[in-house]
Amino acid sequence: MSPETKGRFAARLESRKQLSPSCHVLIFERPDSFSDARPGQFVSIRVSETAPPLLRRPYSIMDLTARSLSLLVKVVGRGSAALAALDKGDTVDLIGPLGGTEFPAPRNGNAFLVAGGTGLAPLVFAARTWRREGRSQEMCLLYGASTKDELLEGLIGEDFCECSFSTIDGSSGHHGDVVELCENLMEKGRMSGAMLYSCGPRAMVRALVERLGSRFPEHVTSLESVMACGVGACRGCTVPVRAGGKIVFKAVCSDGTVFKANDVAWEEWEG
Amino acid sequence: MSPETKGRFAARLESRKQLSPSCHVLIFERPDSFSDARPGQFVSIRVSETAPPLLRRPYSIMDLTARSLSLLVKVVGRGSAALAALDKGDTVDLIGPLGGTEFPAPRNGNAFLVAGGTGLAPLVFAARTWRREGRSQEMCLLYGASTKDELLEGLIGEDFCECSFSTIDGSSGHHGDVVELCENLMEKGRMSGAMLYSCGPRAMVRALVERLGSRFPEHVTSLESVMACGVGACRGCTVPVRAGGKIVFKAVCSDGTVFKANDVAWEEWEG
Amino acid sequence: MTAAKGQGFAIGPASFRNRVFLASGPAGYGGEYAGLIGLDRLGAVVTKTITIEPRAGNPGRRLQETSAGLLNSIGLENVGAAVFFADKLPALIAAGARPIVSLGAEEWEPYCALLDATALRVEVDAVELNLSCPNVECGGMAVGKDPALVARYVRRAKDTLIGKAVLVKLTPNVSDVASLARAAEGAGADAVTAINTVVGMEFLDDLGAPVFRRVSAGLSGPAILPIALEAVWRIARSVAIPVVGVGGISSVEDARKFFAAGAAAVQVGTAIFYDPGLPERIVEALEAEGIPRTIGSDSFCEGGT
Amino acid sequence: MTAAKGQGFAIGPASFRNRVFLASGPAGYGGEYAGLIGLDRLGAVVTKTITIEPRAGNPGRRLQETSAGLLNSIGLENVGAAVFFADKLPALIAAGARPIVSLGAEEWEPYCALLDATALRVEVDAVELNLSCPNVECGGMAVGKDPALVARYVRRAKDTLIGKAVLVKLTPNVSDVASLARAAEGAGADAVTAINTVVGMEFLDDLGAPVFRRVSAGLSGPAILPIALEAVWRIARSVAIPVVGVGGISSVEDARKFFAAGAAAVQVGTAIFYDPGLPERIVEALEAEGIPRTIGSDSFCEGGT
Ligand SMILES: Cc1cc2nc3c(=O)[nH]c(=O)nc-3n(C[C@H](O)[C@H](O)[C@H](O)COP(=O)(O)OP(=O)(O)OC[C@H]3O[C@@H](n4cnc5c(N)ncnc54)[C@H](O)[C@@H]3O)c2cc1C
Ligand SMILES: Cc1cc2nc3c(=O)[nH]c(=O)nc-3n(C[C@H](O)[C@H](O)[C@H](O)COP(=O)(O)OP(=O)(O)OC[C@H]3O[C@@H](n4cnc5c(N)ncnc54)[C@H](O)[C@@H]3O)c2cc1C
Ligand SMILES: Cc1cc2nc3c(=O)[nH]c(=O)nc-3n(C[C@H](O)[C@H](O)[C@H](O)COP(=O)(O)O)c2cc1C
Ligand SMILES: Cc1cc2nc3c(=O)[nH]c(=O)nc-3n(C[C@H](O)[C@H](O)[C@H](O)COP(=O)(O)O)c2cc1C
Ligand code: FES
Ligand code: FES
Repeated sequence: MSPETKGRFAARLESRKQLSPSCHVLIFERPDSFSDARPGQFVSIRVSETAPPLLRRPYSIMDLTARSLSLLVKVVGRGSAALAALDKGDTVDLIGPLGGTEFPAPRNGNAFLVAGGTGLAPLVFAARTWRREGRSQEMCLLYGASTKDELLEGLIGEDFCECSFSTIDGSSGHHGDVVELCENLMEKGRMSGAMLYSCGPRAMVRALVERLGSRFPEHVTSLESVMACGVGACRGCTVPVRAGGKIVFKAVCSDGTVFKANDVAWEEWEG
Repeated sequence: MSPETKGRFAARLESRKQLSPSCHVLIFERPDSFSDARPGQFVSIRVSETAPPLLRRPYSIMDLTARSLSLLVKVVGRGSAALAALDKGDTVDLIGPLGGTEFPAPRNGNAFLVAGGTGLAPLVFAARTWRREGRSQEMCLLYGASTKDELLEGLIGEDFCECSFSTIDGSSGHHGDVVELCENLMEKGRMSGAMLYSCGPRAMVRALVERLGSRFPEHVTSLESVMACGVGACRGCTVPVRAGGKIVFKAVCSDGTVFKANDVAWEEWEG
Repeated sequence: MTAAKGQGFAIGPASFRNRVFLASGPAGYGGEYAGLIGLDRLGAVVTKTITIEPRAGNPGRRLQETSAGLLNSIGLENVGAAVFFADKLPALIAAGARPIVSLGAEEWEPYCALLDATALRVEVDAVELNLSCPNVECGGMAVGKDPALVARYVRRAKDTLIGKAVLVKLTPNVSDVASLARAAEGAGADAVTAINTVVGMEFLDDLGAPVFRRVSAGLSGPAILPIALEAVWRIARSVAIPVVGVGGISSVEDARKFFAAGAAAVQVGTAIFYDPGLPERIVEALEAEGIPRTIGSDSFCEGGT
Repeated sequence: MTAAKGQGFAIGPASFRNRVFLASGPAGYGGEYAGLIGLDRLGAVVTKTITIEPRAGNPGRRLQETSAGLLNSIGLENVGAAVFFADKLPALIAAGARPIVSLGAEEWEPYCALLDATALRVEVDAVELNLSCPNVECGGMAVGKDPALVARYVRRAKDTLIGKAVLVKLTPNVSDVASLARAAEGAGADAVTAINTVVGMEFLDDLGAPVFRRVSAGLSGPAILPIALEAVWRIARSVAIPVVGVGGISSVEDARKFFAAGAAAVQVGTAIFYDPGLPERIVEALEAEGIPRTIGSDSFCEGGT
């Protein structure tokens, strides 16, 4: 991936659909000359030129086709609320594709994709990309949400050979978190030799590493961090990563978003 | 007028009508317990709770009936643009009525009301109020705008016995400014003994005073100034006024908005 | 957050029903906001700074909005001590408010005269010394930037105003606001208030001239909240007397931050212009949910001066 | 406004094609913004401050938005002089940019080593001394607050960097920024840059702790524009060397204000995060409409210090 492919565009909203109390799918017309993107890459959006927030907001690419760019937006504050209030035909100032690493395609064995909440977005893109590339590996989704209403089943489609769900309140699927779901599948021997891909709340990914890490040497995860530039310039979005016995700070936006989950110095990572 | 009558309300927009390229009439439902108001009083509106501008925006009361409160809003910046984008049913946070002085009703003789641009608003309220009170004096309106499109003839109705217009570009009425219109009428002896009421751009009112002042000892004007509190507390909106040989600062919001035009120290007034 | 054990508290000899005050200036002498702010619900109303003689204030434009802020150049316009004590203060007390009288530090002589006049007022049991107004020629911020002058002005106030609480309001426009707080404490101040406005300027739209005749003006509002918070944090870790936090508070959440930073009370200024209900909402929130505890600084590797 | 007689100008021995620079920090070493900012259109790119050795930067969270502002606590993370000169600077020059190299003032020894390393670089003809970073333990702002230290650091730079322009970046977190500018000028600085970030802090949403491990951080963005403008106005009337204005520029209009205040050039920082096209738009506007003239201060009754 060459970072020079990023550009700044006025992206026009083609449709917006509310999928759950908090989540919306926004489908933009793919801007002319918007580069091809890889799973784990993202865009950053200037939500308003006249109202707060000041900074752009980063969103994972959930799909990119010849004609459209899809994002999954959960309303958590001012920026996301404004995005979820866009109407068809509105344009936003969007920079992308951003991100210097991608989810590597599964090699041998199957792929287990573990998603928490909106962490689903880049994993959907991964599964679709690999399917479009004609890869034969089986892709199994393990996907957790807080409650049934927030399980975005409509997004999952045909891309996965198998899906398991969990909800914290037990209203659908496994009653508990998605890490337990993984543990259960593993007990059944279902995951041996598989590659693990994850994206979700920091606590989820950390628990995956701490509870299952040793059994999944090949665990890659797409991280989030508060960002300003999104291009690796400002060094604001760093994550501590272990490298050669010491801890170095990597930029989530340009050294990531995809990292080897077992390399992240989770206990050192605040903020 | 007792200042304790002011209150803070969530005022609901009943209708909005664009009258000219820049001007809109906003009619709000009169909030319960919104006090009666006098001509020259105003309201101050918090345009948005989430977006700039920070400060409230002051608007003259153009009419107040048992059921409705009308304002005239010219779009000149962010605040007024947001007001002009309100939809029927939207509510705004509105404080009023504000202002410690009013246009005194005409005593003897007739009343000449000189309006420039949106300065029309408080003069419309004055004429309507006096007509409703059954006053018999004739009220003549002299009203200037930049161009025909910005002459808000629709607002004038039956309240005035006579109206003369001027436009800077000559597209309607007298070709020139409204001060010349006054001078012309005066030449004809039409204005002797009359009271003069004015509201408009500072340069207009100043020119009225400097060119006609001596012949109009009874000239009262409603002034504008940048405001913060609107209630006389912050001393931010002051105008220099001559009193007893020296200059004192009066608060437009609470010592006005209506002042004796000949008392204002125009040459000292910046900002 | 700790549960509210009652909201009352004391600063030196003066007690307050709660920890939410109106800041000096925006609310004038208080009465102007009657009907919009329930003055009797607040811990205190710090009145507009007065001087011994009336002051006309600054000529020219006095207000300018900025991004999330407000510049003002009022120039301490006030009615003077005599009219204040005769008219304004009684009206404020009659409205049920609990006043803290803000006294302006001008040159030494008029300042002393103002202290002497205030000493006689039995109805005044708390004053705030404004050593930090950026909008006047003499005294004001010039006093507030010099620890030795701060100490001298505070000591004179304490010596004169026997039995009254003396709060000292500090300017943020200095290299080390904590050293000024320590100077005030050392001279006997009962509390410090931080911060006054931050010096700034703006131009007219046509760039033909600065907005303000005095060029510089004082910046307030949400823009300065992080600056105020940092000053309060720093001061609260440098002195033992209470710190009253002010600067940019625009929501209940903002007020809580100042308590977390170490403030004993908060003041609301600019926000009353757009949200006069805010001070009462803060009172209610603190009553309902208690005063947020101050964050310990042990675990943070703070920078040097 | 005066008509543009060509946009080029000089600071000491260094010349620039126009008066619009990228500020040090937000744009990193420049290359990261390739494709989003036309670096070859700008007067200069001030590179991220470097130190002689690489620095890892601060642990914990590094960014927090505030009302119309941004707090950062990057802590001068940088690749160190060797990698900078070997990799980053050549790439920036290859991209057509005109660099000004920002040098960090740490303790005296590493600072001197950095100057000595820089002196050897023929491709560097302009440096900006960052005497004002609030986010590091030693050096940084502590140096920038003391006129004597400023003079010492600047003199060493001028003595070492023969034939190179030396800009000195000042902190606003002082009582009198003009006195620091005079100290820099007296020590031979070719220009001063004002301002670096304003010290501030914020709390996490749950108020459980400050956002930043070092507690204090640096405030930038539109919130600080009035503060920066005032500093530039004051400095421009205190020194004869050019002043480079920076702080909160978020529109072409904002940039014009700095010229009106007396700046010879402007820098854009935080705004590139949300509007990377802004620096070029300012260039175009100045080309089309000229550089706004500086407002004379004769007619204004400015406050004393
Ligand atoms: C690389 C990347 C990809 C992302 N992809 C998606 C996505 O596909 N779908 C999606 O809904 N969200 C995604 N996010 C998170 C999204 O950027 C934040 O939810 C958004 O920035 C919040 O903005 P706001 O103004 O609504 O919230 P704010 O008002 O800024 O904050 C509200 C709350 O959200 C928290 N928050 C703010 N920024 C972030 C962040 N970056 N990560 C986590 N929490 C944050 C704040 O701490 C606060 O508690 C992604 C973030 C990154 C860095
Ligand atoms: C007592 C009073 C009564 C008013 N009545 C009316 C009215 O009935 N109808 C109406 O359209 N307007 C009226 N105004 C003016 C109105 O308040 C301003 O137009 C409005 O505040 C501009 O806000 P903005 O955010 O749109 O403009 P901004 O973005 O704040 O400013 C845009 C431009 O308008 C100028 N401006 C800002 N405030 C004022 C002001 N108070 N007076 C004049 N120019 C200003 C600015 O200098 C700037 O050039 C009144 C003002 C006062 C003080
Ligand atoms: C219009 C205005 C007038 C002010 N007048 C005074 C004053 O007379 N005395 C004083 O100590 N502070 C004065 N201040 C400063 C405020 O008390 C407060 O310290 C500052 O505005 C920061 O708080 P805020 O952001 O909540 O307004 C004034 C502020 C404003 C906006
Ligand atoms: C993320 C970030 C990093 C910065 N890093 C540096 C730096 O390395 N050296 C420096 O001199 N200034 C640094 N600054 C300060 C800017 O150069 C500038 O002085 C300040 O941000 C004010 O300008 P602005 O409001 O346009 O951003 C940094 C600012 C930000 C926001
Ligand atoms: S957001 Fe600037 S380096 Fe990642
Ligand atoms: S606006 Fe505050 S006194 Fe008039």
